[in-house]
Parts: sequence; structure tokens; C-alpha cells
Amino acid sequence: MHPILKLVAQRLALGLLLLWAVSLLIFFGVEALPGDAAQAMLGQSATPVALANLREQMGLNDPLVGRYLHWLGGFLTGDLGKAMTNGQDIAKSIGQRLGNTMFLAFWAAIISVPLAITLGLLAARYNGRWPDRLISGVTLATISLPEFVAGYLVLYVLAVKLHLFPSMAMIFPGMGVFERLHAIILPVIVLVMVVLAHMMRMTRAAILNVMQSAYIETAELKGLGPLAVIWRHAFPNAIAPVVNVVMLNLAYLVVGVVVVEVVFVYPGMGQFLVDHVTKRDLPVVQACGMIFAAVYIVLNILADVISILANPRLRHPK
Amino acid sequence: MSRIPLSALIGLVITGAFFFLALTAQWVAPYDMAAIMGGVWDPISSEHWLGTDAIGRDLLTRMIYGGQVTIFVATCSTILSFVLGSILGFTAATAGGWVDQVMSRLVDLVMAVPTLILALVILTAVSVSVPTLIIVMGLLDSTRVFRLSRAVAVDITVMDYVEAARLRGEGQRWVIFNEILPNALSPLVAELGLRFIFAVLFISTLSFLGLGVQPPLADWGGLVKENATGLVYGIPAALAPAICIAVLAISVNLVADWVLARTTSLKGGRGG
Amino acid sequence: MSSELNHLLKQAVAGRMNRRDFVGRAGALGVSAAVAGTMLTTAARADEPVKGGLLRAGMQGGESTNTLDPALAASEVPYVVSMTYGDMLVDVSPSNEIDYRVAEEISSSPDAKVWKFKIRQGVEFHNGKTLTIDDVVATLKRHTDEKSQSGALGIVKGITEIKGEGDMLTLTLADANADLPFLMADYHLVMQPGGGVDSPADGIGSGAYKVTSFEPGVRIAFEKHANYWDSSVGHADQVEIIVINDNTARTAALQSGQINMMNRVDPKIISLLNGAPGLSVQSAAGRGHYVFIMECTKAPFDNNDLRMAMKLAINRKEMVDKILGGYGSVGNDFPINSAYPFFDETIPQREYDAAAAAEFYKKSGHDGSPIILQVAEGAFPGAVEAAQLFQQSANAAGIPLEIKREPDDGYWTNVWNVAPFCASYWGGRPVQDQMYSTAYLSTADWNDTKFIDPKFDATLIAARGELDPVKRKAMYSELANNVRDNGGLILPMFNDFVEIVADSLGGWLQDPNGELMNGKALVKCWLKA
Amino acid sequence: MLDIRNLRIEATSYPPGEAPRHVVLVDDVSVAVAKGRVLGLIGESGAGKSTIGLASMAYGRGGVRLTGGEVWFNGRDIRQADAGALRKMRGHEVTYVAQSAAAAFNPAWRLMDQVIETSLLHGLMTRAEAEARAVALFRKLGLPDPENIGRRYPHQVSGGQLQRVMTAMALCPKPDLVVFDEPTTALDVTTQIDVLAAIKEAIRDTGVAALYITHDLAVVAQIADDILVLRGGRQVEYGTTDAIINHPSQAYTQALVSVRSIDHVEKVSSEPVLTVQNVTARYRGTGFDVLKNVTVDVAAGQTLAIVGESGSGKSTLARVITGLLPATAGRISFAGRVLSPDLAARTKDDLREVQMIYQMADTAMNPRQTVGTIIGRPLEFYFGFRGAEKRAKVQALLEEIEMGRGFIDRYPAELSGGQKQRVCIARALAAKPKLIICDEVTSALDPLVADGILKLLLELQVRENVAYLFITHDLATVKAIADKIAVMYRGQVVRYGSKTDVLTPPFDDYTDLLLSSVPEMRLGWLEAVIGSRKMESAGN
Repeated sequence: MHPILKLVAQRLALGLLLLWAVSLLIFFGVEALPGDAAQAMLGQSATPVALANLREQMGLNDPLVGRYLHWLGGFLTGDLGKAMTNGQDIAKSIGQRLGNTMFLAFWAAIISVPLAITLGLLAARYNGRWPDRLISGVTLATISLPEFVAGYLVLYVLAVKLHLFPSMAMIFPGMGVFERLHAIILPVIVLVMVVLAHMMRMTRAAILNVMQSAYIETAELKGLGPLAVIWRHAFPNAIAPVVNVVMLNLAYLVVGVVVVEVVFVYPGMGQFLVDHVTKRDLPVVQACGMIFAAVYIVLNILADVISILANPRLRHPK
Repeated sequence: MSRIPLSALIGLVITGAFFFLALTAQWVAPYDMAAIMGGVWDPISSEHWLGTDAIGRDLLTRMIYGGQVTIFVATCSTILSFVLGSILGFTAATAGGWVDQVMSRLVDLVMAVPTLILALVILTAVSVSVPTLIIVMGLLDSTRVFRLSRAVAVDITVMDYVEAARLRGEGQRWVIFNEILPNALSPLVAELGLRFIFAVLFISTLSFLGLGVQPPLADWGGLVKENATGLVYGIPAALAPAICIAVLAISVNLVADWVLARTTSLKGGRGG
Repeated sequence: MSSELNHLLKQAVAGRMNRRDFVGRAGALGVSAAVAGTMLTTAARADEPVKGGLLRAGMQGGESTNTLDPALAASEVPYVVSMTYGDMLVDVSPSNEIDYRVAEEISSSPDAKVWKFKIRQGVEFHNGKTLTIDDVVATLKRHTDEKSQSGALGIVKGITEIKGEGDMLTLTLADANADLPFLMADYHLVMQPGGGVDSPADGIGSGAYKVTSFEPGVRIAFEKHANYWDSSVGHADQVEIIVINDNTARTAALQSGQINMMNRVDPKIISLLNGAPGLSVQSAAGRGHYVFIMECTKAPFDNNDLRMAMKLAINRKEMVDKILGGYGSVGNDFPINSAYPFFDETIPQREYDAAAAAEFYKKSGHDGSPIILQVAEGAFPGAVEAAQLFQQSANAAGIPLEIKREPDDGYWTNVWNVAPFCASYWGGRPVQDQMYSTAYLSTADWNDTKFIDPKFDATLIAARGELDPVKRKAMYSELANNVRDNGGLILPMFNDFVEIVADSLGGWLQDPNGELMNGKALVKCWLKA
Repeated sequence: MLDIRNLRIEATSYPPGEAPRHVVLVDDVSVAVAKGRVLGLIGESGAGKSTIGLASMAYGRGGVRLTGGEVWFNGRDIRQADAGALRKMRGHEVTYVAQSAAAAFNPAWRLMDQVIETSLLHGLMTRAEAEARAVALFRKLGLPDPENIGRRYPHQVSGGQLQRVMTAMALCPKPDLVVFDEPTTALDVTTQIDVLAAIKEAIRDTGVAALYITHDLAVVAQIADDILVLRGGRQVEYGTTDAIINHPSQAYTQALVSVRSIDHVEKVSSEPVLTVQNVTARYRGTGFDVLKNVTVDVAAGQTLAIVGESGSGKSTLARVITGLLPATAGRISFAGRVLSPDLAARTKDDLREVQMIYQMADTAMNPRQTVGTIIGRPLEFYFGFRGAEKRAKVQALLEEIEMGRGFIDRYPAELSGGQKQRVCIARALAAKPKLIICDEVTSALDPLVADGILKLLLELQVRENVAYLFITHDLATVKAIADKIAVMYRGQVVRYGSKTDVLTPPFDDYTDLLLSSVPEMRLGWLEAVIGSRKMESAGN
């Protein structure tokens, strides 16, 4: 069996195991927390009777393990169940939110990844000179700005003052792609600001690291220009670390955007999850958690595979 | 040590200043933190250098105390995460074998669930207080420290001098504390800076989402939240703490970069 | 025209200010009475209803956990949703009269125990089905069923029999209740086909608008119900509720013209908004009130002198200014204000009086150990700050008040109605009887002050059956004084509903019954041409 | 063609955290290379030979600058040329063969693409032509399967072959001058000789001029027409190869020529302190034995030299004896007692009495510890010496290894290669061991320094009566120090006995190959050996 396939298979197996562990973590974790869905829902109008009724109706009185197994069974048969709080079909409601999140993440990534890598290469090319300092400085500033601050600044300047873009990123079914794009411009800008720096700095670091190698000197002694050296000889060997950090940030774009969603009222997974967390809506929290974990795991596997493919030693074993 | 680049120097000075203010807040702050002494968002004036906040408290005072909270929490959680993360990381690296496997997998497990979400889940349930914040943030962040310190340590354990120590019959503790730690220090110190920043940004974000410290206490993130509504009307109150967060982060970054630059020439390097 | 004058004009047109006031204050700005008068009339004339268009409300108070089942509606968005797609038997008009919807006529037996509602003919559900008496009966039955989680359960549980024949609905009560019609206006009691027993959350109602898209916590879209019987409402072709829980984002959305109105304005920014072009702040004195509750049965609050000391030690005016930004009115330690019928204006206002407070405190013989006030942000907006203010004024009177902050989560379960002294919020009820019955009757589930007084209970029950307004007002006055002087309630302030509407919005009216014109804003307002 | 006149090269180094240091690397060096001639640059590390080599391409590593003199190449002073012109020149008129081809090839590219890169870059020929030429060169350089080897990646090719491919890469664009920077140093002797021959032939056939840089006089003697001897950046002697080798005028040159002059008479065998019996070992997870049934013993106070090329398993043997790699079979007894195969199970004395010295002194010492700590630790650990007493003993040891007491507070980074190795020796001695395992301890050092270390080791052996297990690939060293020799090949001992027995014919094939491959310091040696081998292969 080809080592790569073998490795991918291994990682997938490990990933599934991890996923299962995550499900345990979330389920019993949320259970361990004080308060439950019934309480959270009734709030001030929680009379003992109503509480008992609701608990009964939500099946909160059944034994814990039984409920987990029941959930697991459903999950394995592709049934995410219904939300405790409003009985909506989870798969359906999440599906829409996930779509939105992916839409946002996709555009943020499309812009930020190439940009980050180009900037990283440039910074490495002019290492220590003013372009490097400028790029590094700016990215440093963006990385040091909390998301919500960046969000509000962008919102204040571009939406409220200049009326360039809508302040809310409302998107809903039946909206054309261009309407949607117009709607999400601001959050995309903010997300790009957030993830750009990390990827760019890693690219730069990786390139500079490779620049130490003997074969770079060989390339220079072959009479190649600086950019040619970086692009043809350094970058191919810097792919692995870059890919890893890129994947890390892609994962972040999917699972870490709660704040941006709050600021721009974007109907994504984050807000959805937070709502259900506060309402202790276990099945939904569970489902979201699994999706997030899955995204993270898959992206990691992807990163591994790519960096393997980028490395001839592993691609073509002796 | 003799020649520090200007950028790092600036970073050091500013960071130092912030810590000084944090330590001396009680004496430096012009007013009582909770005292309501003006209208809502009074403009900058001689008695209120930064104006007043959303319910008429002196903003400068709030900022100074906010800095205290932010820096205190960030520092403590960072320290916690490092002590925990690095010790475990080194142990995993030196012990190797199944110990390493188990630990690494557990860390993977925790990291597979997005940090913010995890924090939200925990903090919505347990009553939010400074200690809980520190512990939660520290624990969550220690996973990343674990990864780094393990990577660095693995690089070092393959060195001949570690083998020599083993051949001499040295124990685990000596190897960790006398052979590995001194050489892993610099990359860790650099990472310390970055982790600290993440802690600052993280607690700010938590407070922004309403899970920060309790009023009348407020960290910078909380202050931004309290005054954010004004932003849309050009009320700068929210910007001041926001800028503080950014400036602190940047200056620490500058220092970290410098430490990093000094260490890359060193064996072990960043350790990824 | 100066922005201030402009603002005044808006206020006047919107009905927040009568003609005389307007002319007066315009005069203060150097505008002659005549000019001001014409100004107002032109402005008002420009205020005829306009049909068509898309009306949008940006709202706080919606989660992705919401449902369309009116029985379970608890927060603001579901409430407005119900009011927009559903009709009840009646509404309560801004001036506290009965506004007939599905019922077109009401009559009662002299003892106010048997009530007859004449059901309007030709009311059509959104699914094309015509509303029949059976639907009405089924709906009420669903809400009165003991096992239902309906928020209206407490209101309708007094109904012993629900009967329908022809177009006449007959409700029989256990005890007399002169306010029953008002209770029928409760927003949970949305008429649904077959009572919504089979599919409570299908969003089919008989209201002016039908639900076209329901995304909980995000957006709810409606379109005009073509065959709605009442042409005086439902002007816009489409209406939308967009959930924007973040204050800043909500205001920004309004400013950038993406929504026409918003609820829950952060009092802090009102002063800033008054100047803002194209917007006007609307505030309506409501029945909601922020309170601190002492349990009369638990030490040290089982001592009325101490309770009185606490009541005297709070600075109500300061609270209204600091916590509500002035958009509210001071309370008087009983849960009723001018928004209620039969309110007694003559009851003297209780003021902050450190000396008197100290006096009572001494008299109570309290041992001086700290008195703990438990509070959470979630108790009411600004609760913690309010508590801090209370602490300052109380300490000034020598009362050792201390604050213990509780987590929002589980506050209503673990602290409220459990702790001897804590902060709370009451949304108010359409009529005095209901307010008192819910929270001050000895046997009430939510008697959170543990106020137990047989005389009070007797008067309350008697008042229910009393059809003579004069007598009734006297009775309510007695109840008020009783709670005010002997109860465990500290009521510093009634909060207004503070909302902002764009100038593009026509037909806005103040309504004390609830947010966004008692939830009818989308139904009653229109977009100016 | 290449004419260097009073060249002066300086550099500024930025040691972390310290003030920048200004150093003169090369001063007042003049040398010329005519078309088709080969100039050998020889000297120890730090002599500036590589620097000069790169200077002839107007290239400086790090902060290196040409600050004086002229470098005339093809009739123009390249010190004055601009970046563009230099780029045109590099990789076309002058090409470069690096020391470690393994590192000098880009791991991400196929060999062929790298070999022909410059030819295409400078537009010298079409891809087809370039590849054809490359294949021809591969064949000339005696690479296996020349048609297809270009499709391989660097890691798929052995070090010797890579070095040839590198040479092909240098020759492909038909340069006027090739700079060879220690092209064979990283190779095993048996490989080195072939590569050497291949290079020499290629140079002759293509008629390019060459600058051949090495520290091994014997090697350069085989390939160069003229030799420039450098020391500390200044030229010591410059003349024809014959002149330098046979009639060196300068003392330093003489020393170089007569290096390895130690004559060590083997001692009569005494009772063994260490006996290794039928030891077999394999690494975890691998399928084959790296050591097969090895049996040797070391007499007390004497030296057993383990000779073999990389991969012969000689270092593995060391790991097995120390217990780092537990043997799967066989038995190791030491000073009359059986050693447990596993390190963890050994007593403190077992550990103390077997000490180890590594090839790379830099990685063998913790960079964060002072010499005092490094040497002092065993004293403290085994004998519990502390404070002043410990310090005194450390200084005594420093004396013993012929270093000043002053070094006690230095850090490894502040020491020269030789000094580092001495400190390692001291650390081993501190434990008062019966046996010291020396793993290639001299191979990283310059010849003269290495000699010093060897001499020291011999003296110490006499004084301390300690036995050495001396692992090396360098037969000269073996001759200099060993009492007994074990020749290892593919995990097995192929020849074992007293030095004289092992080094006197008749030889087994491998030992013969090994011995005959060691460069000898006489002209024409290379041809002779190659010739004889050809005949042999023709014979049978």
C-alpha cells in the first residue's frame, strides 16, 4: 500500500476516534454544568410544576448514558434529532447556518490566503528593508487589534460615515449571489484583517528559514535573481509550515467567528451555537461541536497530506 | 544584551509603563473606580482627562483599573498555562513512548473544540470571577504551550549532550531542568510574549461577549463593550481602551520578535 | 429649519406633544405661533397612510431557539411576531379601551362571572380557511389545558367553561372578573385553525400579515394577508423583523437606513440621537418596572420598620436619571402607574430621606450586620449599577447594605423568589387586578415578596367583581397603599419603552401596553411616500 | 583567465547579543589560473580557502566583503561588475561544486531540472540539448543508468553519486572555470577515490580550468597542477604540485606533508577489560540486524580500533556497548562482570567506568553550561565532590588536557574545535573510566589538530591506563593509535587481530579495497590505483 494512502487512512481512523472522544467531552461536559434546558427556557416563569412538565417533555429525566447512546445511535444513522428548545429539525436549521458560515469563510479565505502568501514572499525578499518593515508593521497592528474593535472601526467608517456598505450582513434564502457578496463585504474585510497577519508572518518565517539552506546558495551561485531564488527554490521547500498555518486559519474562519457574527448580525454557526449553549440545548450544542471538530480534524488531515505531497522524500520513497 | 534594537526598546518601555500603571493603579488613578461623578459621556475636560463613561464614571480611572484587571488576568493565566504546558510538554518529550502518545492525543482532543466556544460553554455555567477566568484561560492556553515546548524539547533530546547525561545515569528531573530547560528557554520566552497577547485579546473578547469580570470591575474589553454604543456617534470612549489593548499587544509583540530573532541563531530555534 | 425645531415637530406629529406645547416650545425657538401652527398642520397633513412598500423593524430579544408557537412566546421578538401574524379576540388600544378584533361585541352577566363574545364573520386564516367558533374554542382550550406550557395559563386558568354556539362564545369563570376582556388580549391567545392543537408552530393565523419566512434569531418575513377584514391597518405590502441583539449594530442599521424602527434603545445614546438627522426617539411610559424585592417572611425583612427604612433609603430620581437616562418615571413602591385604569394619582410620592430611613432603621433594632442584596445583570438592564446607587444612598443613611453579584445563568431559578433580598423585573399586566393577582395575592405562584395579608386578598377578590368604577378605584387605591406601606416591594422606577423610528415611518403612536406600539407597529405603521 | 591580485576579504559578524566583530578573512593573496589548469587551494578550516573560491565568483557569504585587491576574470575586474553582470557570469562562465551535494541540491526538484537550470536560464541551449549534454556528462562521470538518473530526486541517490551529479551540473553550461569546494570530503574513502577519478577525467576531457579546494593535501596532490597553501587567510606557499609535495620550503607545508607522523608500537595483548561475544542487534521496528554476531575484546589500557565506512555498524556497536541500544543476542562482559544489555539496568559504576567521546564536540556539550560545569558534573555525580574541591579537580583536569585553568569559566561557544574535543576528553576522564569509547573523535578536526588530540589520547592512555574503543573510518588514524584492529563491513567483523596482522597481506577483498583507497601523498597515486583496479577487473 502506498505510504501516503496508508498515512491518510491512519489519520482518518484517528480522526474518527477523536471525533467520538469530542462527542463524549461535549455531552458529559455540558451535562456536568449547572442548570439545564428547562430552567434556561422558562427563566422567570419557572414554577416547579412547569419545570417538571418541561423536563419530562424534554426527556431530561431519562438516565444520562441512555440519552448519550440514543443520541449516538441517531448521529450514526445521520439523524441529528430535534432541538429541545423549539423542536426545529437540527439538520435543517444547522444546514442553513453552516452554509452561511462557509460562504463567509470561503470569501475571506479566497482573499486572505493568496494575499498573505504574496506579502510573506515580498517581506522575505526585502528582509529587513523597508517593504518588510512596512508589511510586518501593518500586519502586526492588525493582529494586535481585537476582532470586535476592528469590526466596529470598519463599521463606523465604511458603513455609518461613508455609507459605502451595509452595516448588517443579513443574508437569507432567495438572495442573489451578488446581493450576498455586497452584504458580507464588511465582515470579510474584518476576517481578512484577522487571519492575514498570522499566515503572512509564518510564510515569511518559513521562507527565511529555508533561505539558510545550502541549496539556496547553490541557486544564487547559478546566477538566479532574488525573486527567482525565493519562488523557485525556497518556496517549494517552505510549503509544509505554510500549509499548516493556512489550515489553522481556515479552521478559525469556520469555527471562530462568533464575534464578527455578533457585530455584523451575520446568521452563522457561532451565534447559533452561543444561543443554544446559553439555553443548554444539548442536541444542538452537540451537533455544532461535532461539526466544528470535524472541520478542524479534516483540515488538519488535509494539511498533513498536502505537506506530504509537497515533500518528495515522502512522495517518492527510495 | 548590549545592543537592543529601537523597536524592541520602544516595546519594552511601553510594556513596562503599562505594567507600572497596573501595579500602582490604586495610587495613580485620579478618582474612585465606581464613583459616578458626571453625565453620560462627558467630553474631555480638565478634571476628566478622557471624559466620562457610559454612566458618568471617570474614564481615565476606569482605564487604569481596567488595565490592572486585564494585565493581571492575562499575566496569571499565561503563567499558569506555561508552568503547566511546558512541564507536561517536556515530560512528554523526554518520556516519549505511550506517555507522549496519550498526552498528545488528549491535547489534540481539547484543541479539536474551538477555544472560544469551550470557554463560552464553561463560563456561561460557572459564575464568572477573576479566578475562574484565569483558570479557564490558563488551562485552555496550556495546550498550545504544551505543543510548542514538546516540539522544542524533542529537538533538544536528540542532542549528544542529552545522551551523554543519560549515559552518565542522570535522572529525568536533571535532564529536564538542567539539560533541556536552559536551551528551550529562549524560544519559550518569545512564545510567552505571544501567548500573553493572546490572553489579553482573549479576555477582551470574553468580556465583549459579556463573560468578563464583574462590574464595577471592568477590563479593557469590558470597557469597550460598555461604551461601544457610543462609537457609532463618534464618542471616542470605546476607542481609548481598544487602543490600549492594541498598543499593549503591539509593544509586547515587538519585544517578542526581538527575543525570537536572538534565539533563532540558537540550537532548538523556534521549535515550530 | 433648526434641527431642534425639526425634532419638536416630529415629536408633535408623532403625538408625543400636544399642539399647545409645540407652539409654546417653538415660540421659545423664536418661531411665531402662527408659523408654528401651519408648520404642524402641513407636517400632519403629510401624514396620511401610504400603501405598499417594505417595512422593517430591527429588534433585540430574539434567539435562534425561538418558535412560532404563540403559546411559548416569551421574549420580545416572538411577541411582536405573534402580534403581526395573529389576531386575538380583542386588543387593548393605546388609550386602554378594548379594540375589537376577532370578537366584535362583548357582554357580561351582572356578577361578571359569565362573559359572551360575538365572533366576527368572514375572518379568514392565512391558509384560506374561514375562522369559525370552533377554532376560537379550540384555541382557548389549548391554552387553558393544565398540561400546556402556554404563557397564558396563569391568565386563563380562572375560566371554568368554554362554550361556543353559532357565533357566540361563552366563557364561565370561577370567580367574578370585570377585566376578562383585557385578559383576552394577551398575546399568547392567537387564534389558530383548530386551535393549533395539531401544528401549533405552523405560523397560520388570522392577522393582517402572513409569515413567509421564519429564521429564528435571524429574520422573520411577512407579506400582506390579502383578505384581511380590516383595511384600516396593514399598509405595507411586506414587513420584516430583523433580529439584531447588539445595540451598536441595531442603531447603526437604523442610521444606514436598513431598518425603519428599532426597539430597546440604550438610554445612554438617546441624548446623542436626538440631534441625529432622519430619526426620532419615541418613548412611551409603560407598565414595566424595575424592583428590589424583600421577602416579608424572612429575617431581617420580617420587620416592617426595616422594610420601611430600606424604602426610604433609595434615591428614585437618581435611578431614573442614571439607569434609565431619564426615560422612565419614579416608582412609589406599588406596582401600578398611570398607564393602568383606576390609578390613584393622589397617593403621595415617597422620596429619598436618609434621616427618616436612619430613624426607621434604628427603630427596627437591626443588629447592624450587613444586609445582602443579590443582583445580576440579567435582573434588569443596569441592575448592577442600580444596586451600586442603592448601596451608596443606603450607606449614607447608615444602613449596612452590601451587594452580591450572581451569574445571569439560573438567576431566575436560584436567586429570584428564593433569596430574601434581590433585584427583579416585572413586565406589568394590562390591568391592576392581573398584576396584583400574579404577584401579591398570598396564594400566587410568583408572590416574590411573600406578602401575606388576608385583608388584601379579600379586597382584591371583591374588586374583581366590582363593576362600579368609582368603588373599584377606591378599592385599588386601598390595595396600593397597603402594598406601599406594608409590602416587601421597593419600586424605584417604571421604565419607558424607548424606541427609535426613522422619519420615513408614518403612523407611529405611543402605546403603554407594550414595545413597538404593543407589537402592532408593523401592522399599523406605513412608509411615507 | 582568473587572476587574483593582493586580494583582501573582510567580514563583519553579528554574534547574538554582542557587539559586531570585524575580521579579516583573507589578506594579500595573489594567484592565477590559466585555461585548462587546475589550482589546488589547501589549508585548514578558517584558512580562507573557500572564501577565496567564492570570491572568484564575486560572492560573499553573510557579511563577507571583498575590500582590497582585484579579481580579474576573462579580462574584466569582477569587483567592479554590477549585480546583473555578475548574475550573467555566475552559473555560466564560473560554476560551483559544493562540499555536501546532499545539502546543495534542492530536495523538492528532480536532478535533471537542477542540472540544466542554468543552461536554460542563461539561454545557452534548448532543453533538449541541455538534457542530452547532461546525460552525456552523467555517463562520463560514471553514473549508473545515465539516461534515467536525472528523473530521480536528490534523496533517492547516494552521496557519491550526488557529488558526481553536482559536478555534471557544474560542467553542463560549458563554463570556463569550475570551483570545487571540498567535493569529496563528505564521502567514504572507497567512494572518494572513484569520484576523484571521475572529476579528474571530466576536467581533462572538457578542458575547463578548476579551482580545487580541500584540506587534504594527499587528495589535491592527485588532481592539481599548482597548489596554493593557505593559513589564517595568508598565503604560505605557492608552486607546482611537484614542488609543494616533494620539496616543501615552508615549515607549515612540511608539517602538512609529514602529517600522521606518529609512530605507535602496539603493546603486547593483555587480559581484556571488555569482551563482546556474538552480539547481534537491530533497531526497533526494523527488519534486519545492524550488527551480526560481532565478537571483539579490548585489552585493559590498550586500544581497539573499529574501522569501517558509514553504515558498517561501527557506531551501532558503540551504542550497544553503552546500552543505548540493547543487544538482541550475545553477551557483553566488562571488568569481569556481565553488563546488562539495557542502560537502565546498569549500576552507577558500570556507567562510570565506560565513558564516551563524540565526533561532534559542539553537540556533545550543553551550550548553556560552562566548561567548569561540564567537567565538574561527573566529579559531583560519581564522587560527590563540591565547591572548591570540585573546582580544583576540574582545573587539574584542564591542565591534564593541556588547557589553561582559565578556561574553567568559558562557554563551549568560545572554544575552538580542538579545545572543545579536549574538554569532552576531560569530561570522560573525570569519571575515572576503565574504557573510553571514542566515536570518530578526530574526523571533524583539521589534520594537525587531530594529531594533537591523538597524541594527547595516547599520553593519557599511558598515564591513566585506560582502554580505548576507537571508532574511525580513517586508516591513517588507525595506524597511529591502534593496538588491535577490527574491520567492519555491513554489520560484521570481516577482519580482526593485532595491528600488524590486520595491516599485512594477504588481505580479504574489502580490507584490500579499503587500504588501497586511502590517498597517499605522491603524484600519480590515483592513476596507479585506478589502473591496477581496471586490470584486476579485466583479469577476472
